[in-house]
Amino acid sequence: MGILEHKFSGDNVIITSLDKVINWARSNSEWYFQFGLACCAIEMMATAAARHDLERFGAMPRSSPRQADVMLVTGTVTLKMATRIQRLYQQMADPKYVISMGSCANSGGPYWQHGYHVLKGVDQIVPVDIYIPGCPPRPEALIEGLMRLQVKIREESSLARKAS
Amino acid sequence: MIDAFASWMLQFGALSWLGTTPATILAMSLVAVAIFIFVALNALVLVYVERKVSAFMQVRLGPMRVGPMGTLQTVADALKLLLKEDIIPRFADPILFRVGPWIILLASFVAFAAVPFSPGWVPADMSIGLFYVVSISSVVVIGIVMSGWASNNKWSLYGAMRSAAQIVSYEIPVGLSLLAAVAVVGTLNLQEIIAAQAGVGNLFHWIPIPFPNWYIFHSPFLFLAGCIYLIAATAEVNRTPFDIPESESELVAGFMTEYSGIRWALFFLSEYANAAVVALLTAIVFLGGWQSPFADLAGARFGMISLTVLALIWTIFVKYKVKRLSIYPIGTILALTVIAWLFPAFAIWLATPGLVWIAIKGGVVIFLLMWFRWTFPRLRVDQLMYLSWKVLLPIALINLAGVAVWMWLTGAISLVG
Amino acid sequence: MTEAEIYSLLSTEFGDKVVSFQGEEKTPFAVIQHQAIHEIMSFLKRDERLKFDSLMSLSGFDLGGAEQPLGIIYHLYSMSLNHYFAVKVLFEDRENPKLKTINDLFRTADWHEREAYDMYGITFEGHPDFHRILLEDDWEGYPLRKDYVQAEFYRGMKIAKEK
Amino acid sequence: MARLHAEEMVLNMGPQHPSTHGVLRLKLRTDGEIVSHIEPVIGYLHRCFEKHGENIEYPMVTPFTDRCDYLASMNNAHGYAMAVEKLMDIELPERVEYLRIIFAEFQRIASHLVAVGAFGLDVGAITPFLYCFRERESILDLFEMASGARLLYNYVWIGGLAHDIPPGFVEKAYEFLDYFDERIREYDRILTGNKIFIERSADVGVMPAEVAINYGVTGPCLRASGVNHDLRRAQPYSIYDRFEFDTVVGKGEMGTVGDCWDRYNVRVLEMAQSARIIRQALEQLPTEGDVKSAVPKKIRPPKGEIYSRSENPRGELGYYIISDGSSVPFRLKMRSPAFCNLSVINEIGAGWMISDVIAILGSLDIVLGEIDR
Repeated sequence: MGILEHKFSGDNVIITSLDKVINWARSNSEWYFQFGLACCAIEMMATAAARHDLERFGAMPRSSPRQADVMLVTGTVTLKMATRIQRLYQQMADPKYVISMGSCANSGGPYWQHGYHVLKGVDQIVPVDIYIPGCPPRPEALIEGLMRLQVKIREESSLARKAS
Repeated sequence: MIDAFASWMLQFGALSWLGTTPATILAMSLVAVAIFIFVALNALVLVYVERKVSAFMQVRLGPMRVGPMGTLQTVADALKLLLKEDIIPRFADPILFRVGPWIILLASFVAFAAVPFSPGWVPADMSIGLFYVVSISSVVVIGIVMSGWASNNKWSLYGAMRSAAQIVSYEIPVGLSLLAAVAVVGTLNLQEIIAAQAGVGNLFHWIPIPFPNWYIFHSPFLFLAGCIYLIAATAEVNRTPFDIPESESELVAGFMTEYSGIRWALFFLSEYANAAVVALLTAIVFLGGWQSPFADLAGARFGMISLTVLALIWTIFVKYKVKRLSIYPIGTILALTVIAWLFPAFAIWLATPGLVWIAIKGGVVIFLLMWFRWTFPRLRVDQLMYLSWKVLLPIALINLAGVAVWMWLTGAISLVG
Repeated sequence: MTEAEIYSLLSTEFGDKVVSFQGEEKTPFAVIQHQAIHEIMSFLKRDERLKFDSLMSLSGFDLGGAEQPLGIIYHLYSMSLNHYFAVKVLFEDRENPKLKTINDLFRTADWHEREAYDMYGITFEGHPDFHRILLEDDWEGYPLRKDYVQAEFYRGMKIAKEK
Repeated sequence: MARLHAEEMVLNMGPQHPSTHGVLRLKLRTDGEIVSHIEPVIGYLHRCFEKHGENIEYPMVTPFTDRCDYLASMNNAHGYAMAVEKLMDIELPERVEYLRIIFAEFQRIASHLVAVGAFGLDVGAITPFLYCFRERESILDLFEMASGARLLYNYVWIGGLAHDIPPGFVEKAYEFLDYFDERIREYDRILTGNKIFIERSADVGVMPAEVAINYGVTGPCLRASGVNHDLRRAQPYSIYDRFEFDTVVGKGEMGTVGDCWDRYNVRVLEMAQSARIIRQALEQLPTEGDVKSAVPKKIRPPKGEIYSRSENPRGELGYYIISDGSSVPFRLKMRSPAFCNLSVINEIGAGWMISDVIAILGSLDIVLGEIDR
């Protein structure tokens, strides 16, 4: 946090404009980690495919966690899978973001009541930035989720700590 | 070029106090920096082009939002990669892991030293230029094996092993197919190879259709050699259908699996630098390098005829399929054709800048590589080896003999003294 | 062949080992003694008149009662003769249900038996690779048993819903 | 001379890997590139379908059957509805039967499109995948018209359908069928006849018919092995006996019968057959009739049990239901086709290279949702 923090006093024009450039780059290049778990993965694939084309926004699928910025948790997280998700999240390089796609990843979804093997929400094991509701969310919803994440990234400050 | 540059600097007032040696060193470093900038820009542009080309082939749009038509997309990507965490896995070999990507980049970067971009524009005009480029670009494999091994990841290891086998095998068809051209021209100097392809002659020497004297049109054997070179070179730079070292659906990301951030960006940089080297080498050895096909009157006539034919074909067949895209290229081509047909002098002027021509030729080859990548499935390891050792190698060998026979038939060499 | 004919064939061949036949069910089945499962299955597969070459499904179930708590039903189908049959076994012993594997006859049974173990705790003797299939090996309890009580935590992760 | 023997390496493929079609994990024992043993580890998507079946009422199970095989929701719901209807002896209106078949066959095309595209992706061809998804989107549009959802529809209800089809659906369906016939030829050009594709898939992962039957492999994988078995023909359920269509059987045109190429080609040809069935069904579709007329007010099947089977895009889908006379199933077991289809992977995949194992896995067309349930 704040690698130039003590070099300058307070927010100044260099830090803020550098921040802007960095955030512009980060928000416009959200490479997502292909992390298909269940039904939502099909919608994720459909979003990346011809009609919806996620690549328009600079989002590119990566299959190795090391090269991804965003982990899209798409689908039901089971207890058997949970530790693997944690591991994969740890393997990602900072700055990293998590989008929880679909009701199952948000809260267990339809498996909430009797699902003895379903984790009730992926936020129990990894920090989640954006929740996308829906079972499964439509491709438009996923795109909206990515846009919201862009907004979130643009408000970040990686060089100076916010005054508040 | 370095010497010329250095002596120019010495003549230049403000720098005249420099001695010859410092001036040469300065010139060298400036050229190196220029090449490095070229390599970086090359990757930025090619990644963008590749994403767009793939998108259009896949009925998508590709990057759209960042900058006009998404042109700044790769800039954003590069910046982001620079700022990402650089992970070195705990059980990785720390030195090799760090050094590997740099060696790969260095190998592809240094190869540009002998590439002639234009008449007189060659960083190092060496007599063994072709040999140098071919040998230095295979140093890449050392970097790949290093980084694959150092990652301490099984997928990376597989990628590295496959890559080692592949690049070493495909060196041979690459060398033999280039040798066919060398046999004709009799030199390894790239500038001389280009110079020998000047002018316009008959297609395949005997068929009375005017064609540029490029080696790909020189004889059927050299045409074949060009095809072999393109196939083998595609394998050399690890692109589909020969991308088994990083095959995404099999090995996650092959030897790059454990790399993140800037080091991974280096792989990208070198991948596209390699593609550029291959494309440029194809252009130089088989497509006449910076030679323009319209450099003289006959050439201009040839060019005009072929362009007119192309434009007609394009208009008739393609325009009805791709409505929006075709108007501008056709318009440009037609306009150029008409103007050049009326004013041959203009055509010759159009033909002069070698840099433009080598860029066009290289671009066409790179587009071919992309076309391969987005349409073909991937070969298996053993099929890849089979193709190299049992198909390309014998053909290349016979082809080399064929070139000799051809030269004897056309009188370029004679058996008695 | 209809199910009733197959049943009569079986009862003449095996006598007491075939306990009963439920012909009025939508999918008729025969109940057999669980000790005889392997020989009866082997007969069903090999007999020229029956030729049951594929085991379509193997499902465990828990009747929940004390008399016939656990059971397994095998649904057989003959590709060549296009007829089917179902065989059911029941276990009196709820604590330690044991059955001989039919893995060597039908490879389908391989995973299905493991699943039945996973869900109901029915052990199959002679199975080459016998452990849980869907759940992790350290899972406690057999979730589809009627008396299964959901654990609070698994490896530190909360299972139960938050009220 | 002693053969050089290297130490075997255990390679974990998955549960997160680009070509395991979800969260499957394969433990590969490899000697260099050669895989000597494959042990699939499943259960990473075990969502307790059967437990849910025992705790919720009959009509509420349909959404869960949809989610089991999320690529073939319509077929799954159809199979489940048929099982309960048979248990309760419900007679369906003609229109419902026809509409169900239309949707089931559309779903089959959509599912095969994903299978074909993903198989292309597995052997390294990326573009066909995008083409397949483009066509799939058109089918999803039709589904969306009818049910309002893109992927999981809850459209086939016990005793009927959730809604009738909207006006304009039939015309749209015809439009799609006309368009789709041309597209199949496009796949032939880009994949089926591609030399590299044939090299990669022909003669690879041959599954002999006896192995397939012994492992309980069903569906296109079984038919590719040369066994002419299709439940729609062998034991026609619903109204499949009214339609003319051919059962596509693998012939080994490019290699041996039962290789990956056959499994791929059977799917491509089956899409054409499905389109044929849809055309007939659309022509015969009765214009009158309420799709909800047979839906019971309270679903309480009598005491008893049933094993009902239907042909899913992946093979035989069986539902085993024990009813104790209440409104909740006492036991609900789903015999999922991909579960059995996957179990054969060691038999046909051992001895091949890593790349082949991926191609074989792709050609089996598994959906983890129904393997793990």
